[in-house]
Amino acid sequence: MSRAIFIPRDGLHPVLDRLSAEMDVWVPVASGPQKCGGEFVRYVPGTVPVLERQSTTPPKRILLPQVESLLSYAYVKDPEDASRVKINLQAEIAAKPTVVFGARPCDVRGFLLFDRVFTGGPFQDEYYRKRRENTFFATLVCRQWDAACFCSSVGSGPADMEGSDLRLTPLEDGFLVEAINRRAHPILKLMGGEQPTKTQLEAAENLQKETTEEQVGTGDLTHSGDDFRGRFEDLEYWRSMVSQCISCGVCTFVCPTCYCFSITDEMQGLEGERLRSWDSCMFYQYTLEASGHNPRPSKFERYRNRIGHKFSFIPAKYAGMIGCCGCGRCIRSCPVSIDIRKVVENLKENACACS
Amino acid sequence: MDQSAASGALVDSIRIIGFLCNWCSYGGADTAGVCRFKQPTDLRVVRVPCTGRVDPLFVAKPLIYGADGVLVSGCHPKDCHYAVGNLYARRRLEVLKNFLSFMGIDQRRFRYTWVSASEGQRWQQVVSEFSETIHAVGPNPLARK
Amino acid sequence: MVIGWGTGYDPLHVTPVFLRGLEDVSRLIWNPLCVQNLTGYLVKGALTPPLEEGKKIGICVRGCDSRSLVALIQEKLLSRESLHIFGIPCRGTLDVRRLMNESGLSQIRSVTIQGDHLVVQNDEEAHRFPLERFLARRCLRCRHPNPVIYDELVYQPITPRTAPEDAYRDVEAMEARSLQERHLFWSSELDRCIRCYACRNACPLCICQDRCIAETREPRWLTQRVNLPEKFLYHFIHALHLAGRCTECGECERVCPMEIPVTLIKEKLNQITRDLLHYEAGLDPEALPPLLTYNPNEAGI
Amino acid sequence: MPVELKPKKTTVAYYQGCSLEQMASEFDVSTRVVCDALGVELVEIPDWSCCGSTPAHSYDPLLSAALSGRNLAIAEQQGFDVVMTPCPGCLKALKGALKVFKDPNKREAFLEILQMPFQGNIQAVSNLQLYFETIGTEAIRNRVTKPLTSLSIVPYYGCLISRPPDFMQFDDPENPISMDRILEALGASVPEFPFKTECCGATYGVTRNEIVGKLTGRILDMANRVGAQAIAVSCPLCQQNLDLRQAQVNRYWRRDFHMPVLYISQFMGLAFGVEPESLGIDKLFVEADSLLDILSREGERDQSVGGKMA
Amino acid sequence: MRIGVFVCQCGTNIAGTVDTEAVARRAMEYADVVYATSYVYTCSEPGQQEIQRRIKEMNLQGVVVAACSPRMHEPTFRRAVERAGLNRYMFEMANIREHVSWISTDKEANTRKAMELVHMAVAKLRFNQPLFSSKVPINKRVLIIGAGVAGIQAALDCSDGGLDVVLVEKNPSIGGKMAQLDKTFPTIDCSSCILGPKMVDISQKENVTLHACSEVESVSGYVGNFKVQIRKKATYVNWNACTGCGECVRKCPSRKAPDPFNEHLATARAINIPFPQAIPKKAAINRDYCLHFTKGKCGVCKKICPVNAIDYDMQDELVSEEVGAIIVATGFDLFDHSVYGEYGGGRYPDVISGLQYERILSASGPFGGHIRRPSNGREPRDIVFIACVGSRDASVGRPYCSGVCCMYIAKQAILTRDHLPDSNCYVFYMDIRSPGKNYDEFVRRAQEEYGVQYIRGRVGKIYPRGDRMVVQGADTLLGIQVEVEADLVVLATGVEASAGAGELAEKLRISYDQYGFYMESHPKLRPVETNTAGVFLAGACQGPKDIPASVAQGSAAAAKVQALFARDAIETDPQVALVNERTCVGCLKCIMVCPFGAIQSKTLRDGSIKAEVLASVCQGCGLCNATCPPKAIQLQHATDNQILAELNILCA
Repeated sequence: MSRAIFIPRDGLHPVLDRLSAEMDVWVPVASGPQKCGGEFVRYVPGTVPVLERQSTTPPKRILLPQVESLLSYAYVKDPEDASRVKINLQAEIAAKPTVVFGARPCDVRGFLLFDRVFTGGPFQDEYYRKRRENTFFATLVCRQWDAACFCSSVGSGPADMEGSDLRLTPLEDGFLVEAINRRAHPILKLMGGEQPTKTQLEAAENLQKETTEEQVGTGDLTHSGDDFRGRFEDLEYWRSMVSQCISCGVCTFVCPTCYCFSITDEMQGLEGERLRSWDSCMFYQYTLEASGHNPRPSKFERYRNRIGHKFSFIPAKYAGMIGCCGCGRCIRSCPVSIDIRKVVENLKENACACS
Repeated sequence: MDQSAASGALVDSIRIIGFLCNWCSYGGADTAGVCRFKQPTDLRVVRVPCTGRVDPLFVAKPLIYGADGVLVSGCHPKDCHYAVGNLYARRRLEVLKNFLSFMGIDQRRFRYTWVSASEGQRWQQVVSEFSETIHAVGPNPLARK
Repeated sequence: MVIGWGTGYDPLHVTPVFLRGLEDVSRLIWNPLCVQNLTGYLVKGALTPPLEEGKKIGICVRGCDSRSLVALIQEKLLSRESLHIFGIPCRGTLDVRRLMNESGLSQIRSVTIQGDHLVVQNDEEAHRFPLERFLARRCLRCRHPNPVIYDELVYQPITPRTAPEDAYRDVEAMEARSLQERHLFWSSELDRCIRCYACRNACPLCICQDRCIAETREPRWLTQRVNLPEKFLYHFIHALHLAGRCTECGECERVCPMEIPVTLIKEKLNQITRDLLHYEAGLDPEALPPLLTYNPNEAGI
Repeated sequence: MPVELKPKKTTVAYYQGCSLEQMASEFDVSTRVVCDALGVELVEIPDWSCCGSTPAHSYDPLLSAALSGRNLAIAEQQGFDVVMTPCPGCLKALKGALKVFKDPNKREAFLEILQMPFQGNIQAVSNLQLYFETIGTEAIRNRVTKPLTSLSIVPYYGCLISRPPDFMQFDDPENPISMDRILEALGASVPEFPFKTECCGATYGVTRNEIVGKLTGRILDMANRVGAQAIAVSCPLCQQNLDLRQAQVNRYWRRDFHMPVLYISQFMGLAFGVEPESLGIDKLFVEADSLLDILSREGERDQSVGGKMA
Repeated sequence: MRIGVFVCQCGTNIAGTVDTEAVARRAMEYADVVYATSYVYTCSEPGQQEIQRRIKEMNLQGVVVAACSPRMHEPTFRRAVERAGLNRYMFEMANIREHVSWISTDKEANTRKAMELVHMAVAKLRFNQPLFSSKVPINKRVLIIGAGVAGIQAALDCSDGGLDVVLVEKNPSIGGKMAQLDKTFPTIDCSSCILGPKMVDISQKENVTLHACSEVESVSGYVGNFKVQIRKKATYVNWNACTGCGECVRKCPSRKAPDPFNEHLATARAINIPFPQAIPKKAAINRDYCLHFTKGKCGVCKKICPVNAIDYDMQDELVSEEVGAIIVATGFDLFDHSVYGEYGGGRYPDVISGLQYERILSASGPFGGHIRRPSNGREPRDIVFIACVGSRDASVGRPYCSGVCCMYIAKQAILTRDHLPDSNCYVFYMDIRSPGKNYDEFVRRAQEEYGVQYIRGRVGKIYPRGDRMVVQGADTLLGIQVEVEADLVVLATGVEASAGAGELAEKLRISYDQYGFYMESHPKLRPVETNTAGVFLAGACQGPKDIPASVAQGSAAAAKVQALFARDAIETDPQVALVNERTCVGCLKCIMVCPFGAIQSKTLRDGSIKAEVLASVCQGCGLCNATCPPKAIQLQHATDNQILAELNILCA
């Protein structure tokens, strides 16, 4: 059995149709009235994937939905004594086999962190784990990067296939799809497609090689922990870097590596649901304590935390892995164009604080 | 007169919320009851001190979540127990009324009006007309859970 | 301190700058890529350190931004005396996202304005675009290109692009659709909302900020769910809180990462307040927003 | 000698209407002369039509509006933003058309009948309004060469010039003063005249002239009592009742009034030194010879005084 | 929370068309409900006892009664639960009688509706909080603004009741319009003879502080604790020294100063005492006419004053007073008849206002009580009175009836006929409004005994003929036009709100109508209260009034103040707005909309600005709550969460 197939450009639909008949398939599509943005949606026949550019939101929600019900519960009154109640709990974890088709290396890199966070320790997050085990990534060798991209600066690169199951190499007239691990073989089989020609294989190999050598972004941001700690109490530094921050949650919500969530009970009468939903460390409410005290009262403490989390705390905890995949979404979508690279680079003591 | 009996099953699904000010319209509804003026049974009354208390969001929320109609009624302008509460309400609710349909919510589902404590008859008429309107418009497509 | 615009991470992207001394002045730029309304920084406790009593702060404003200032002064959230306003007559700013998307440009070396054209130089070559082609939607309907309040006018005043009667053509186009179509439209648009609150936080008049009822549980207007009704209600809250106050700077729409036309909602409310209450926000510093006042003998209601 | 100021040239559309074509041609003639002297260019509305007068608006107000609307629309097309008419009846019709146009409930029907483009960016004013508000008494005073110093003249405004106040938007409805001030600027003495706006009987002159006889008689009597030598008017119908019917009045009251009734523009013309013939003064029924005599004597005296000085 | 639900059958009033048992059974399924029952007459004594018994037995923390309208029995049940130890606000009512059983006979639909209403009540109750009223001490001093007859009466009544009174009058003397009047209807007694003793009383009361020539500058605080700034205008005479001897007035060389007390029919000296009975009887300088101020020389008064009271350097002085209540008695102004062009527009000296005629009639007036024509000083023979000048006339923006004119022209006509028996008096009137005690009899006497000719019709024009005036009008009873030649025409000029009424209203945070008259709290039941707690109205500032009505209101307002002051503290209704300082963003929109001025701003130690509700002033309308963007201000007992809980039952 072959480890690669070729899908001609106009042959994408039949492949995805076949795939989606058996499992959930997520593809990036263009969205918005101007069709400038993009997001991952569940493929149904007719959906037009847009693989030529990075999506606005990453495929994060496929494995970590913005809101999910962890469990539902109901109080049941004792017929003898209405003041006595017992609680019925119900928890269901649905995890259908899923293919994420057309993600980019940076998108997938986010999940490498998630794997550590949700399934790496002694406590397994069953909700995430079950979905993760059933999900396959067919990842593009990325040829489109812009001024906000910096995957090479975080130790990755546009052809980095870590965490992916299939490699999609865009060629002149179609895609070469290769299984890069064993679990991907059934998926490849399901896709069907054509046998690749030698020319195609060679072209793909050249492209992969060429791409691997590309440097996307300048500098290296992977060893910033000490610099961060040095700047921790330098409030003037944070002011000079992020005074323009408006404390919205865009950067965290579009970030493939941000996983912070909050858990709330939503109850109506005697029934309720326990919800897990994305939260954002950029929000005031995020660290607001019940007493009314807030340890991170201003945007500076909050932004500092964001940087610290990604470039200092996570590498300290997960053996040097940093909490940033270099996708550049936080830069691109920031309403005031804050550049996270600059904030990290300038942590170095000699860098001009006020630029 | 009793429409709920006449129009059968559909009635069950129609739910109208009424915000009534304590001083005039709640009294007017009481007067209508004391006079045994028959009215449709779709209305559920929320008593508020003044129509000025009715944030337009109190109207918007039920309509978004699937209520079929919202009725706000207070003291006649210049007769407000709090002097001017209903004059503020009039502006805010009129703006809301003109806004709803832009967002795709049928503005006939919302009405605001003035009924004094003595106007039992008028209350009966307001409720009957509004109920009739809502039945004609039909259940809110933003179906409730 | 003076708040203005400076170059961001690439020549196409502008970022607000806070000038703290004379040496910072060289960072200041003005061109059609200066897209942010800076007036929000003056309120919502966003200034750090907060402005000292009796001290002035300088701010650069375009026509639309100046209306935000007027609205904030009306509501006594800002005092005119504390401001030194640099007014900039503005021919419109660009929709950078659309520019990048439609031009397919990525590695940009420099951007220059040559007359009515934008010249973008990337690695390979220079691309020339008529500015008109990429004007932001908010600018296409601009009626107040000249600041309505200022201490210094930086350039010569210019003629408005849009006649007042043409102000709400986008609203009118929407209203030409059927009720059901409008509902489908908003359902599909708002469904993309990720509740990142960028629209709210970028709005200079959304003064609740961290205390927004979209987030608080006391009182509890919204849940953590992200279903459609919740998204509708959130946008109703945003819009209704701005009714009669919104100055149509269009920031909410510009900053939305999901490209939801949220300003359109506020435009409708402004059209209503104009027609019903004969009020246009952000023009007269002495006026009171119409929903914070009343008229016993209301005409037209 | 005051330096003669050349007022800025003002150009307005001119609507004389039918009265000024025939019965009141002297009003037309004198108005044109005076406006010319004051530097106002009157441009007659090309192809103007009748305003419909009383019959039109009593038959159908919309018809009346459309008839005048046509004249306004033509003037607007010509690029004017002001139409001046000396006839209060015509003015009422023109203003009525604008009122209908501005009424959102009637506009559509109005434009449907009109079948012409019309923006409503034009206003209608009377000759008095033009003199008093646009030109101003100061400019008029500066133009006077033969002041009416020895004349005592009362102004008679009639009912329409300032009323209804909301509609006409000019002068005080009960005690108008525009003509008073103009006459004063011409040098005349203007006694307090309580019957400035009393009814002259209007068109009853045709059907029941005893009413006009009675009412107009009171006006003439009061003018007499306050020592007026002449009456100034600015309405063809007022002029007709006071002048043409003075003989009827005399019969009714068994009196012998001989009170010249001149248009304000005729007085202005005289004071500006225009020959009486060019002002149509010879058209009056109650001859103004006595007035002209006084004026010419005055002029001679002035000259002789001037001679001495020289 | 442990909630008990009591569904009332109200005999068959409810049970006839609602299955109350089923409603009670269903209520058991609602969250927190631990007890539910149906009872025949819940409001009866045994019914209330049943509730109390269950509260104790079941340890209930909240009670819902589904019965009649809360407007009927909410107070009853609140007392009942309170007796059982619950806070009275831990109680909710569902109206299943007036809003359910009485308006439909469809038992199934009614029962379903009643269930939902009970569910809503339970859902709301789960968010209820115990509320407690608070007490605010009262400063038992009263400020009275305006010392006309209404203000004087209020001041005397308060003073007699032992209260400290601060009386502020903008003119140099108290007495108001009544002091200008000659006689009063319908008794024809002398105005100054009956008012004079009261004015003297004021000057002699030890607990009355009088500030004449003074105006209220600003008002802050709230019921029980107002702080008032009073501007004492400079009179350039030290009133502590001035004895009112009048020597300076007699010697003052400037004689052309206006004389408002005589309605400008005469002139006064630049230093003047307005009238002989003035209280305080002190001189004051009009600096626009004083030669010392205009020309820089003179100083006669300073030289002549035996007590050396003249002080040309005097400045306005601001005085602070603290009071617990305020009575506004600022009176009225006379309509300015010059807007009537047809009556000469003020150009004819012999066409005068009613108050001018009053001064002509008065013995202390410009003609020493002899009736003369202002134009030539001769005695008039034919006098015409015209009613409703500036009253009942929408064309001058005065559609209301001034109430007093019919009576005062009848009085003036009678007095005229008394003074000048040979004179002819004519009255043009629209209708005769004479509803007071002995009023209509009085008008009839004018017509029948005094031969005053009443002509029913409007006057269209007044014009001079020779040196007399011709009054041209209609006699609508005869259907003819009439002309009367007159020597003097008296216009029954109407009453309008005093100039500056709106400005004062804004300082006091009370409302006024479109004509500037102050709004009473309720047109029938609260005629002297305003919507601002602790501020009361007396006299014509609230609307046109004659003397007895003004005096009655003065006493009524005084009684209201005494009732308020009878307690040592004010107990506040706890159903008021409350600010959550944690979420308040200090935008202060609540202050902009509060109709009662019940919200003020305060600055916390960290410099942040927050709104603060004055619980004793708040009336609980909830407008601030609806306005507050972050909903930091919540109306207690009708909070957002409580209302949302009710809505969630219906549509979540």
